[in-house]
Amino acid sequence: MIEPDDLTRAVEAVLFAADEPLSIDAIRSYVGEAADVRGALDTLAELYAGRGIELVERGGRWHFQTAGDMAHLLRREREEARKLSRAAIETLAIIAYHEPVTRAEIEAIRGVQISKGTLDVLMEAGWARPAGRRETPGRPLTYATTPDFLTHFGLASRRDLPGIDDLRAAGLLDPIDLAMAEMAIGEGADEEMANASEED
Amino acid sequence: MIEPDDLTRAVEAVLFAADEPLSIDAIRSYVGEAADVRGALDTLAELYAGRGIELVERGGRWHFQTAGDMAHLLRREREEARKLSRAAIETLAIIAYHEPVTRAEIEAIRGVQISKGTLDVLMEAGWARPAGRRETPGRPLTYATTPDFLTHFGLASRRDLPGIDDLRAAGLLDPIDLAMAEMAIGEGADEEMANASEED
Amino acid sequence: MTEERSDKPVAIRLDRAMDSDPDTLTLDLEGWEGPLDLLLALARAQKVDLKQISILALVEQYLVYVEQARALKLEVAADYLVMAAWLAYLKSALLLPRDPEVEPSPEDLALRLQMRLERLNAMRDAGARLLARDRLGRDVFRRAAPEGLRTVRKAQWQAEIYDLIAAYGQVTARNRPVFHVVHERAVMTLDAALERVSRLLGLQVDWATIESFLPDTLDGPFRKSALASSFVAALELARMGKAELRQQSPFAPLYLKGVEKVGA
Repeated sequence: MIEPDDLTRAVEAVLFAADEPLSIDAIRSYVGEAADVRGALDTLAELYAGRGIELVERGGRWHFQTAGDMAHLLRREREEARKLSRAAIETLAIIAYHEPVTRAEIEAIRGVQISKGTLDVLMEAGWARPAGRRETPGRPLTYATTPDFLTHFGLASRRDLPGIDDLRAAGLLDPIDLAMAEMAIGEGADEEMANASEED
Repeated sequence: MIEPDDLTRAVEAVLFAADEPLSIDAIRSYVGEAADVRGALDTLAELYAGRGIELVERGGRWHFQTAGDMAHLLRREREEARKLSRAAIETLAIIAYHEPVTRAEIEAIRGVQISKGTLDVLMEAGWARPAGRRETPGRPLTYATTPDFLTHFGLASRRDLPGIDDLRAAGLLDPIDLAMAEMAIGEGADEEMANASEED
Repeated sequence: MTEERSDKPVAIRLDRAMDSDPDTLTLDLEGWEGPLDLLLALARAQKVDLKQISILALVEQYLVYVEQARALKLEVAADYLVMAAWLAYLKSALLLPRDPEVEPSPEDLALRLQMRLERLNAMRDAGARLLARDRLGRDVFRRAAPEGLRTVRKAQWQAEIYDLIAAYGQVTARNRPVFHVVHERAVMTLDAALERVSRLLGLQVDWATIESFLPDTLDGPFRKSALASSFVAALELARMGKAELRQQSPFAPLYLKGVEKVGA
């Protein structure tokens, strides 16, 4: 068995942490100009042969990648984790704090209209659900949170949500947040159009 | 030499390709529900021991990272993440060692009020979170650390917190008697007066 | 490590303060995070294990410190003075013959004070040790460009509890002043209108305007609600064959008449 010496370890760490393939010169800039990087790369290639990770060279630059025959494990589905849009997270927060709540009430509290897609996303995520009709004119549908909502957010019950006083104490009602929120609302308009698409 | 079998290779590839730490259950969802993932992880940990890359467990989630002694080669000077204020550091330590802990208890230990924003900073960093309410009068909200806290500070679990056993043995982590704290220190003084400024 | 406060003996700070220009005083109570912080710095200056500190000496140092700050006409926040008063009391209680009536005993109080200092000290050290660890993204690194995994579920929506409560905080902060609740309004429900119109139709032989079916009221919003509900009720009755409707032209008065039931 090959015993990785310190240089090999250093090259291994540098390649692992790099955000792009590195040339031998680039590797030297980390591990020392005089280093036998080529020798270390050979040692590493041998160490990783037949493993789940392999060391590969492309056009004089080196990087690690997952072994080709493992690819089927890694892309079983095309979907990616998606972040909730600002509109969706605000809507979810309002539902959680005010449930059962109608769409008109959500809009009154947010001060901005919500698109149909926003509620759809929350229901698709399994965090919101229709919760019967309000017995008022028009009998509007109300919304509430689900048990999955509590599970996802690590809450034993809705009573565990911080109250207004807690929010204030944590600095979440500060004017600075307000200014940021205002900015975000400007962006929010487009976002609504895009039907609560993920942003990052 | 340990000959990595196919499962070990698969677990290695999945962890290597993942962009966040994975629990054993999460790994199973890629390599097969019946797999002995724990055994494969043990094999891998052994394979990587002493190498430039290590397999580590943080709060039940696993990931690869560069070895600690490579820090001098890799440390990125560019943006040293926003520095934490002293208040934030102490608050984080108190939450970690005493969790779940209320704001009043944090203040009792520090002897000053927590300024707005201190908890906010810790929650925004993803290191602290609300952890339900204490079933005492007023039902105060408690705070605890997150899995990301363990990941960031390189702790396998809270038991690995530096010196926690000694502190516990010395009684320094006993529940805080708020009434007693107030009697010993003149906290009754007007809140505005006690604007013991926490600098940021 | 962040702004680690100097642990140099406080006496030096004081001396420097005494013989320097009053404008550049280093004796600065604002530099402390409250009385407990100052006490801890004084205690650490004793250079012994906190378990062995002399509480009496500590009290004395604190009182001198605060006294000098006042002599230099520095503004001393109230909580420092409250602490000073409490420590002065503790000192005298420790020195005078013990009064067995007084609970808790001064020794107990001294012990509790020492315990509080130990607690704070422990957490301060713990924070420093945490920050000195190999931290991810600073000392140790994950792979910078992972291929990424595809989740098995189709769209796994992500959100953190912090995002949720922060969003609510922002919504609340944004709209709180202008958030008003609509009070309950007087409305005539469709059921009520249906019942009323069909009852009145039975008493009416001739064509009559829909307005004549409305209740006598000066309440404008209620009248509007009654008109809307009665109109819908009229349509419903017409659909059931119990009423006829007639209107000469758009926006002209709408007339209603009951249909005589055959064989009734």
